[in-house]
Amino acid sequence: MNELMQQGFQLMALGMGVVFLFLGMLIGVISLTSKVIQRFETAPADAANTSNTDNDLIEVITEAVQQYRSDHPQRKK
Amino acid sequence: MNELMQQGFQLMALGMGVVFLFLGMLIGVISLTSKVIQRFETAPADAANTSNTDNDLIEVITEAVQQYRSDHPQRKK
Amino acid sequence: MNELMQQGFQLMALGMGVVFLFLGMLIGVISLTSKVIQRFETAPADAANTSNTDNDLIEVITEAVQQYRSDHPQRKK
Amino acid sequence: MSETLKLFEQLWVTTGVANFEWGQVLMVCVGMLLLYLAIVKKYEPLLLLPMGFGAVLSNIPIAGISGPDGLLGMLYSVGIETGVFPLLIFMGVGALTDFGALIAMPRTLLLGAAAQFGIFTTLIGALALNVIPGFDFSLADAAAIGIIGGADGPTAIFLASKLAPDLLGAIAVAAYSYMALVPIIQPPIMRLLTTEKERKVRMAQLRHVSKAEKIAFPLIVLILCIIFLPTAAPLIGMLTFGNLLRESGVVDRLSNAAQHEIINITTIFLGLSVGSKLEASHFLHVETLGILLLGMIAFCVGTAAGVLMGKVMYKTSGGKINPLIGAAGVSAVPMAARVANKVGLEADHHNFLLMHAMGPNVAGVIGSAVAAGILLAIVGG
Amino acid sequence: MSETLKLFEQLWVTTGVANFEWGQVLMVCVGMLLLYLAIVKKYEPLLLLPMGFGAVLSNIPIAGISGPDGLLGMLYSVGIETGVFPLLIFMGVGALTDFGALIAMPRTLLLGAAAQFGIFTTLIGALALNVIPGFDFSLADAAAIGIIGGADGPTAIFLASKLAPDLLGAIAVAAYSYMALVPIIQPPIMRLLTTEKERKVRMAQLRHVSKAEKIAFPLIVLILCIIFLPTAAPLIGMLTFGNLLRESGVVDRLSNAAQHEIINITTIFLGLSVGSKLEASHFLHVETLGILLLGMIAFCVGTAAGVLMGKVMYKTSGGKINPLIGAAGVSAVPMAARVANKVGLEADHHNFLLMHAMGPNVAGVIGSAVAAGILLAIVGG
Amino acid sequence: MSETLKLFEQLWVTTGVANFEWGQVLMVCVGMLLLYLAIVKKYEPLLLLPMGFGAVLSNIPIAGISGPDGLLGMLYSVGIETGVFPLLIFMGVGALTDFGALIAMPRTLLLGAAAQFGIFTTLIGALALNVIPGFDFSLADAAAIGIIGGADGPTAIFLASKLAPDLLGAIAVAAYSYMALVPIIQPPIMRLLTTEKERKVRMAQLRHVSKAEKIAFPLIVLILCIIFLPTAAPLIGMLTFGNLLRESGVVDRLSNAAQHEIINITTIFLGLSVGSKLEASHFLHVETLGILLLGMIAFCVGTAAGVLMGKVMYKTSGGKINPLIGAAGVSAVPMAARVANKVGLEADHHNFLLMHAMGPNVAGVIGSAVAAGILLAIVGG
Ligand code: NA
Ligand code: NA
Ligand code: NA
Repeated sequence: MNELMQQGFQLMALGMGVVFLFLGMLIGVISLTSKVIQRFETAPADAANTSNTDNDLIEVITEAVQQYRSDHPQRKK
Repeated sequence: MNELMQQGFQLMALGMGVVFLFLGMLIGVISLTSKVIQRFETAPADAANTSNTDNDLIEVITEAVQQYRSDHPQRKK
Repeated sequence: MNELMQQGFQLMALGMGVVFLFLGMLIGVISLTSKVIQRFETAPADAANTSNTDNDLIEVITEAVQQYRSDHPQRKK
Repeated sequence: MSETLKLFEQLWVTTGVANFEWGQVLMVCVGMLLLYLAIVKKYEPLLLLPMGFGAVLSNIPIAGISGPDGLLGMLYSVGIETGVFPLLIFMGVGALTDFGALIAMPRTLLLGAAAQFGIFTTLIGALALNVIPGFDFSLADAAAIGIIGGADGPTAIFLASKLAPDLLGAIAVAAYSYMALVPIIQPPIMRLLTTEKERKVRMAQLRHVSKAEKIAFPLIVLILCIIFLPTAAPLIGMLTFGNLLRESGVVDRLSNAAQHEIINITTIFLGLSVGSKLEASHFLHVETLGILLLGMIAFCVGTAAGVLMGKVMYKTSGGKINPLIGAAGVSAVPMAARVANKVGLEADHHNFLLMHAMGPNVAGVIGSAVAAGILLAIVGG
Repeated sequence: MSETLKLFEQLWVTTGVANFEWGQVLMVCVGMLLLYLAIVKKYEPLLLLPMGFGAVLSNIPIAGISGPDGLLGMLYSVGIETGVFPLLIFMGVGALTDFGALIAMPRTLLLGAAAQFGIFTTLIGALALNVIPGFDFSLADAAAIGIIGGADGPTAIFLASKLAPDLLGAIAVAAYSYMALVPIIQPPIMRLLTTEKERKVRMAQLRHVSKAEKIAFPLIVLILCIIFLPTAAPLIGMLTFGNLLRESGVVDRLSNAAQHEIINITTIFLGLSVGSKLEASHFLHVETLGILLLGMIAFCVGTAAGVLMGKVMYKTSGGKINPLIGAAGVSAVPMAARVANKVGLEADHHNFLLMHAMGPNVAGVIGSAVAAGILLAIVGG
Repeated sequence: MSETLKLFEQLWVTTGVANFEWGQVLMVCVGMLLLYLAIVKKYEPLLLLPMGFGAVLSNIPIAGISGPDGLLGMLYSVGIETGVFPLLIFMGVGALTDFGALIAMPRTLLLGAAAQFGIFTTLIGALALNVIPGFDFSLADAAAIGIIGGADGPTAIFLASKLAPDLLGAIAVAAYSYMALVPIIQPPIMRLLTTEKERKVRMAQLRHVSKAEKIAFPLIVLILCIIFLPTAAPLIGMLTFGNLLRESGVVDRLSNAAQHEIINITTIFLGLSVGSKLEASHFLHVETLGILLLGMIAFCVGTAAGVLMGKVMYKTSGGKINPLIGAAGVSAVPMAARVANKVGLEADHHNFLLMHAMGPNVAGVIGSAVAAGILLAIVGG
């Protein structure tokens, strides 16, 4: 095994080590942050509400159009 | 008061002078132009009409959806 | 007629020649390709269908709004 | 207080009134005229408005907006000298153009070819003008002037930036002005060269063109261009690239970007930077008048050539082709096609030629890009 | 294995911890503070968020993101050094602004003029600071600092990039921060300088402004600028160009591009590249504290001057003009106009001044561009 | 007439047929193949279509489109050599990505880490290929080839442009082709390495992730990157910047610009300019075949490593984690996550793994950016 290959294997060991270290550390910090944030938060479901309204509206319009179509069968091709 | 400060005060006098002169002149020219244009114009309210139509349409659709909703109370969450 | 003019006329002959040759060749190749493609194709009208659906939907909504308007004449200005 | 007086003097020497040269005043007026044509007359406003404004900005004394450190000067060197702006516009044109009418009736390519006669006639005309003292057009200049007859803005700007950058302002103004004037220039020529009977010819409805044919089209054009005229490849390449984005149906995000964001942004910058060539020192020459005159001739000859070729095809097709659609071969998309339709409707109120005229109309775009390629190959060497 | 140790060492010397200087840590915190102000406090987030992020990125050791080969460094040299980014933003501002309120009541231009007093007072203030050891502002520096009082981001960045590039980071941070603080800075000054009776003045409804007047407006402003103050032409030129795109009504594609794509993309890049000037080595000087202090003074003086001019107009108009709208003359569009409206509503719950305050508000934009032109003419020579 | 003959000759020597080299013909065919894969097979069309077209354009003789004065050559030097295009794409990816699934289940970061094993295996493989005559990869070349295993286009292009610009064309083609082939490459490996029982594991529904957590996430990633791996800061910085634009909720204008205008425009230009590296003289080497082979290995090893790590987590979690989601750790967002979902559905028709696979999937993006940072730190020094 020549020197270049040796450098390659060292790079591999080092690289996978750092990737695991970095992402591993990220696991810890994210989990910690999430816990801290969840403790401070009170109303976590506000964002979901607005999109519900949108979906509602789309639902309503879709249904309105479908109903309209079934009421006016002569328009269908 | 050193020379730099003196330059500063001169710059201030000159600057505010030019700003007032320039914007003052603008007052005159704009007023004049407006008078000239108003004399030549006959129907000044055309632009407002088109947007009315748009608003109408939005109004109609909004109302249609609201009515649909009140007709179909079981769809509400 | 000086030399520059002569060059101009040669350029004209050459240019129009190449334009006609190039676009003429294009006629041949396009016609040929169209024939080949048409032989291989079975359902050539699929693209038209999807846009039909869209048009349908627009038609339906337009009509719905118009009907709504005629049902609610007091909303008109 | 003499200090303050000195300051006032310093300010006075930086005012416009103290520095105006008559040429600049004149060019500001020319810019205002272009704005008037764009806004009030609605002549090609997408180009003439930024171009007119650019003309005004670049003739402001002291500000140096069209100089090497000014916004317009920098836009010009980044976008026009390099050819980038016209090529991006061409990509957008490709993405916006439906070549279906041309694919359905490929014969109309001959009309798009014939109309390029305007280009070469004008080239000869420019050389002929050299007999008048004050005119001294080189072959490259004449070729760049001739391309006005291509009735295609980006092609004209691209070629002029390569062959005759000093004339670019006048050439662009001429090209866009006459494109805007197509509805006025073309009809008399079309009526003069056709009979009532010819103008009344109704054409058969175009056949349906499949998606596969539309995808194959840009590739075919590109391959022919590669094989026979690689000097036209930048223009034809970007045109067909844009068209493939459109027709492939798999990259709608990119096709939309080419049709909207890229072409709109580039149009603003292109207009402004072309306007920067309407500086007094570049524009106020007798050559400019010659170019404006030659541009008019170019459009007339191109229209006539297209119509005459239309008459030939009317004969050879046994009266199935209306010669009016030949006039659309000059390009000026979609104005020229609309003019053909309008003149057709005058002769017969139920004769709709618009779709049939779109074929030669887009053929004219390809035709003038091919002509530009030849001129680059021979003159630009 | 000693090889692996060497590799580890090679990696260690490329980590952040091994290379941080304290200044960089501090500046990363400053960047985070700007992000906090932008996201949580919603202070001018469109600028402070990219700027704060740019500050963080440019203080990362080794990465060299604000260096000559880094993304932010390249954006800075392409967009800020050349003035291109602020000019494009100005075009967008022009395309987004309706000058109708100003055209209906041109007198309010005087309010926009008076508020520029903040600029020149601050200039004097900066020069006065030179008596303190550690401060050594040149006239150009002082002029660039003064422009903070113009309360207009692109104008401040444009002028600072020409007159005092080293101070640009601090000037931009001060300008945008105080613009965000306008609702806190202005009301006390406005209440202090006006009487209850003055604040209760209701103003007559604005007259209708026709399309032709709106089209004429940018051209008039441009022509006056050309004649009297060509050094302001780049700024005024792009502002009026954008406004003409908007009002002409014939180039909606381009107007939309200026209002959306161009201004949004440029705002991201401008913010990031201004942030690159928040590098520790450029920012952590005692001058920065001076600039932040002077910026605050600039806003206060500008507001006071606007209100005082408002009081003069209240008198001369026989009580028809509410002096509160004078505060909107500092620009900070549309925040300052909203503040005038709000303070007016406090005094009388049915007194809506918003539309009337928009006049001086947009006049302030023109006013500070004019002031920038003068400073460039005299100091930038 | 001999003059005309000379002209014809002049034209002939500028035709494509007279100038084609066989390599160019071959590369035009390669470009056409990429277009075929993009349009007909719908393989990553957003990249392969512009890239294929770019390959065709840059192999046109005479036209010089990929030369220093050609459009593609200029785009390459402005956008790829500088790293600007991949960084802007990364900003757009950040603005388009919802990291919620990863925040809800941070453990899955380990899957994204494991899958980077493909990168380093391929690096070794590239060095091993040097025993074959004709191959002579340096460590930098091998690192650039290895990054194909990151399964992330912009990262690969960014790293290759820094470490091995000559190989960029082949690396980009390999990366995007194999990303498109993920649905074919991955399933057999996944089935081979897992048991039926493991594939049937249903995972608990993900918890709700709050807005504050989503805002904190990009900042945390950035800070860790600054402290430990600043060489990854350009990539990670732009990714987290885009994500912060998205999640902050205060700059929707800018977030939209990053998600649409900027990423679409950049994608067109990136594809075209990467295509310009598919010039015959750069591409037609035996190295290219090696790179294509190694890229395939990279994807297989990465997938296997991810699945094996998934099996470890299946064990340690007491059977709560389905090892299939490990395959999504290679990135190739969102294709790899969809493949995990699909293979899961084969085993149990009610087992929807898509959301759970999104966690490792986006973790893979961060993982390969980190790997790129290490390679830059050690090899790029
Ligand atoms: Na043409
Ligand atoms: Na102001
Ligand atoms: Na990856």
